[in-house]
Amino acid sequence: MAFDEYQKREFKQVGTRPNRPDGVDKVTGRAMYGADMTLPGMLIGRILRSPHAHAKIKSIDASAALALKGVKAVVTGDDFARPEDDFLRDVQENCMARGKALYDGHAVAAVAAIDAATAKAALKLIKVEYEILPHVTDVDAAMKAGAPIVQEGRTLENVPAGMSGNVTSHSEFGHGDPAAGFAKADKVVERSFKTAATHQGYIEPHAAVASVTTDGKADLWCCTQGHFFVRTLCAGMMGMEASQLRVTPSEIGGGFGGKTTVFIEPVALMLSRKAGRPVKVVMTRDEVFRATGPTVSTSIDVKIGMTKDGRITAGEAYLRYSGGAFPCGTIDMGGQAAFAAYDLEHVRTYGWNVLTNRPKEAAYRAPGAPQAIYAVESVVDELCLALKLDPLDVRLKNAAKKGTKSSYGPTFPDIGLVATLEAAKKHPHYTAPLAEGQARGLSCGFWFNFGGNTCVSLNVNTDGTVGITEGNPDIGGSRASVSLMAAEELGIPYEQIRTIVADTNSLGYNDVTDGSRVTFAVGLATIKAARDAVRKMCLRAAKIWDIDEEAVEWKDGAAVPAGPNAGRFPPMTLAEIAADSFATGGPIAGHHEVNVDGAGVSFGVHLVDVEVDRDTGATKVLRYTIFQDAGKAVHPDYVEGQMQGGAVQGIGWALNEEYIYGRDGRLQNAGFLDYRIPVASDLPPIETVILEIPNPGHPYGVRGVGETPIVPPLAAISNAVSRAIGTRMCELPMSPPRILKAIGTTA
Amino acid sequence: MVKVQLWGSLRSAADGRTEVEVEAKNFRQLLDGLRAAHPGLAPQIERGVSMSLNGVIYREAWFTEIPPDAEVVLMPYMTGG
Amino acid sequence: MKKLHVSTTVNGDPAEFVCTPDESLLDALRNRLGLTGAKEGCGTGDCGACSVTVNGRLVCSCLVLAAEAEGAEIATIEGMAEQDRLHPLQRAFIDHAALQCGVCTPGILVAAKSLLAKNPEPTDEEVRYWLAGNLCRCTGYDKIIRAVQSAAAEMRGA
Amino acid sequence: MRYLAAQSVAEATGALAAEAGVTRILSGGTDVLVQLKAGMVEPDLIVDVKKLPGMREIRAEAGGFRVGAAVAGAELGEHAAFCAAWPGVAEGFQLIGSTQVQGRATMAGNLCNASPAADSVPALVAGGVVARIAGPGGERDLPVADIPAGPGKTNLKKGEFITSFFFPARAMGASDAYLRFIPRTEMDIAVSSAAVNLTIGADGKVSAAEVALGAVAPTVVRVPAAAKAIIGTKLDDAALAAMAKACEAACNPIDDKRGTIAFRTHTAGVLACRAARIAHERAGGKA
Repeated sequence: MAFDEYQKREFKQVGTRPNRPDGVDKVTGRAMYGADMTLPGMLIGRILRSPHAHAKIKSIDASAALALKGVKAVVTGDDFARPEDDFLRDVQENCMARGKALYDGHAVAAVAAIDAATAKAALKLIKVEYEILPHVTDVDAAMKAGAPIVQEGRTLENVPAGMSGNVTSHSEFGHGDPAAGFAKADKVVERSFKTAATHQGYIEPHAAVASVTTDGKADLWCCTQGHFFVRTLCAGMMGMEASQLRVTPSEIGGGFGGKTTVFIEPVALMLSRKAGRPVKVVMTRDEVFRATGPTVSTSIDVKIGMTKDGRITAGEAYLRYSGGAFPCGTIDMGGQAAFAAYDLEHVRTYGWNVLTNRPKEAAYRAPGAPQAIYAVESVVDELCLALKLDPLDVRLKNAAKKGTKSSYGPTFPDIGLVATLEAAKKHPHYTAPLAEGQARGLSCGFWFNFGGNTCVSLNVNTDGTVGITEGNPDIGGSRASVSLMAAEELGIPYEQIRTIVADTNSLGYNDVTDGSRVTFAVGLATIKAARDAVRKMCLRAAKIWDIDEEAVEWKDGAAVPAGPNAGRFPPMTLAEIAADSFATGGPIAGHHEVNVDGAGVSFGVHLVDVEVDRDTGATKVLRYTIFQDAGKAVHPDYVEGQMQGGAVQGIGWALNEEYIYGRDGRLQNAGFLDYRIPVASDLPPIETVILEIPNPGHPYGVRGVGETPIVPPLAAISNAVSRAIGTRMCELPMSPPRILKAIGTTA
Repeated sequence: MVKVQLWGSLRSAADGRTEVEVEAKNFRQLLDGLRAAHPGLAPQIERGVSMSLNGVIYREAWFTEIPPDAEVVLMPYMTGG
Repeated sequence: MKKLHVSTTVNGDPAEFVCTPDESLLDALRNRLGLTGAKEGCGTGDCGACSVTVNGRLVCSCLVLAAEAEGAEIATIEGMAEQDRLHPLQRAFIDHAALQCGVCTPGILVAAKSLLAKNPEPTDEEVRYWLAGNLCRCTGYDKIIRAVQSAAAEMRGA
Repeated sequence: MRYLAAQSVAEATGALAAEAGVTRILSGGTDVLVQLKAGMVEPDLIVDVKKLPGMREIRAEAGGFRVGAAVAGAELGEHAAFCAAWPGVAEGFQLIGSTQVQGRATMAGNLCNASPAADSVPALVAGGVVARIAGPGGERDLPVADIPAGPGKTNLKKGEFITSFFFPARAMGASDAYLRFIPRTEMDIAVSSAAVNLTIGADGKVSAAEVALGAVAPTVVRVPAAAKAIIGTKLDDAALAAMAKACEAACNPIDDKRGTIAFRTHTAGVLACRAARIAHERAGGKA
């Protein structure tokens, strides 16, 4: 049994907006984030990074660093055993280079010293002899014959012969015969797009404190989206057994996908093992940009045909993604997501992943989808303009719905796209007047959503309160949602429940907090754990009343006789059952362990008004409205928060955020000054409209909501800007110089 | 027999087809059947595949029963942010 | 590097520490005094997560030398609540769900308090510009602006 | 590294002159601390000049103002009389960084960091503001325009630092304005910028003007030809077009991560015209 069917019900607590349990700690500065942890005798670790985009490491001489007073250990790639597993080896080599530095910022050595100043001084004493190799950072250039090869021998069997050695994988999705579809179109538009790599931009840099002892045990505290995965990766690299490595997640200062892997954690562990003392490693912001996981950079061609009345006859996309210096599978997600919003007879996507001398991509909210959907939604908008059709009507006419064979294969069950489009159409924003120089854009967005491995324990305390232990770091208010669902199921007040995120020894394996899975999957496991506890409490009541277990049911937080034949007993509350638990068989707990499937896809539609200054190319976002299907909004405040936050990240991506590499292959803007994430004054209020089309795969109908909202802003804003200036923009970000160039003001 | 839809780039590993039939009552048997009938699919199955069964995506779940006439679509194993 | 001895006042209480001459006030607060409420998001004054006030003036503590704290009055997030009574801004941030991960929250609260001391009735635009140096990546700022305005109204007695 | 909180000008200049190694002045520290953090500079001596007498004062002098070199942006912004007389200087200064940075940043630091994109400098140059410099040999005055020597370089000698700026008395009908282009609304370094300082005569026409551009050359540049284009006019379209052209001609920018040559050149002209209109309106001019 993998998932529970949705059953319509009246909610008493789910859907309300109580205060989050971690709120006071976070507004008083008490919450402990990655860098806030300190241990007795702790050393400070720092990492030496390659200044070259691509270079052979001929030698590393750390003798002078080791001779410096206060330096306790130096680690290089040679300290790690070479993992046999390709994936693990890539993660390890990304944490610490071996033989070759593959990008500017690639770690080549690390030191642990008594304080930060000594560690910094020691880095300067490490002599690395490099042989600089030709590099390539652009995805299209890397595909050309004769391009420098980033890593040899990484091409999968599915790549057609004759392509550049940098192409690591190929995928094709879709159905029908696009050529036949294009033949039926009144208008066919074909466009090429480029999108820059962007960074998740979490405000908290990566931080880890490791303590390895001589008996082979280790403790690791770090900010991560998935400490069980951290344990798997680190144990693999350190040659440790999982049971001996306990990983405890700190509060996490943002992740958005970027903290779903490891960068410094194995380095901290190895330094601690060699130094025999606890070691803390905290990245600087410069290191975060140069050496963690930005998104793929892309180059995309899209071709779509449409009839005069707005029916799409065929769609085709060629997607070239680069996930940096190591193979990455994000291209598959892009290829599957590109046309997901449309009901198409003929659709095909072709994708290639390409190696470049850039840091290894990590996930970022709906990885791979924003870029592909941006290109598709831009071409749909251009067709609407050319055929003088209303862009919302066209999307409604072609919208995927229940029974549609999706562009990636499966036939959709109940989905909320048509409902979100209709909500957008009747919203006053859609018909609000626009002034001269202003324009409106819109785009659909989509994400698959995941379930995954999940364990939840629920302990009933003798005073009638409940403690919940779950294993997914809370990146957006999930402890509040989990408590709410438990409160709903148990029938006790939300305030009587405390949910914590526990370490790797306290629960079975939990997948990473990713794929918008937590409210869905942890919620489902929580509901099941609560039901498990309820069953046990009913059994205790049955024993006390001396009636059959089946004759007891749970209602409004109390055991009650199931019917008149069961006997006449007053309800026995959770608190009453808990109070007697020692005498009735011992403490009461519920738990549930499952690999959850049945996550429902989520669609959203964004509307945006912009104004472009034709003399400077500056774009001002005037009004923004989000419509999204949440299945069931457990805690609407945090659903809105996900929608608003995702949209604003997308706005940054559309307008200003980009990895800029110089000719020397070095990252030019490794800081918040020149990697420009939106600031408060850049933005209007972000209005949200939550729709609730229940997910049949969850007992409360919940769908993940975290990722979909980053998808539509790219095209919504590009469509608005293109309409405002009368020229189609085909590259992200639409920085002011690019807009002026497109207008023709500057050559 | 279960009809399994493959994604396009698996065509070359499945005798040029994107729909194949295997005898299977559950996801595990389906994977075993695919591997046996089309050894070229083995590398991708090793890397990871998900299965969509009547529109619901399963990332692992060997023992998920596949009813007769079910729509079965093979998908790459999904990872995300 | 020879260390310096610094006598200062933090959240109204006397505080002393030794520091290196090139150490930032942020590092001294976090590592010498154990006040980890101020966060280092960038170390270059671009994110505002380390906001504190020095002699009543809002600053990034990463851009102040610890040695400059000599004789100064420092206020940090740890001093914002009065014993067990949260400041209206702190309550408003919880009530309006104006935080998600919360790592930028201490800096934003310190900055917002400083704004309301200077301008008890700011427009939304004034709040947005005042807080432009406080990056938040989770919320899109919408709920933050609402929370600041709600606290401002409460503090005006409205 | 040593840190010295100097108690007198003589102590500061003496320590700076005596130090054989690398020295840095700490006034607001918003550039110096960033450079320290990045390891771009490893000073042997940092001299904190904030506590020197007069360094944080704004006082009337000879009908104008003398502004201490360590006056922070937020402090200057709170001085109503100064802001009324020199709105362009005040707005340029206050555009630097965030509210937090404004609590610390100083014009002297902004000037001596010697970035061509320094936001406070174009209006100081256009305003003919004079810096007072203390040094081992005593005091000297130098126009702000003569202080930057190139990116990251100034014409100050060893042991010298700025102690104050003198803003001359304002004529009737004089005002100024500063505009910069940045991709966001705050927190960026100017991609291009322009300051215009002008006076409107009794005939309603511009009688005197100075134009200075930022981020379009190795230093902030004065553009006399642009000033000439609007002198004797009421800022009609033709005058502004001629001004924009003169500005573009004075540009010698670079392509970098923040902007292209073409973009900087074009927007410098656009901003100069817009700043001129604002200064004109502030000075009481009517189009």
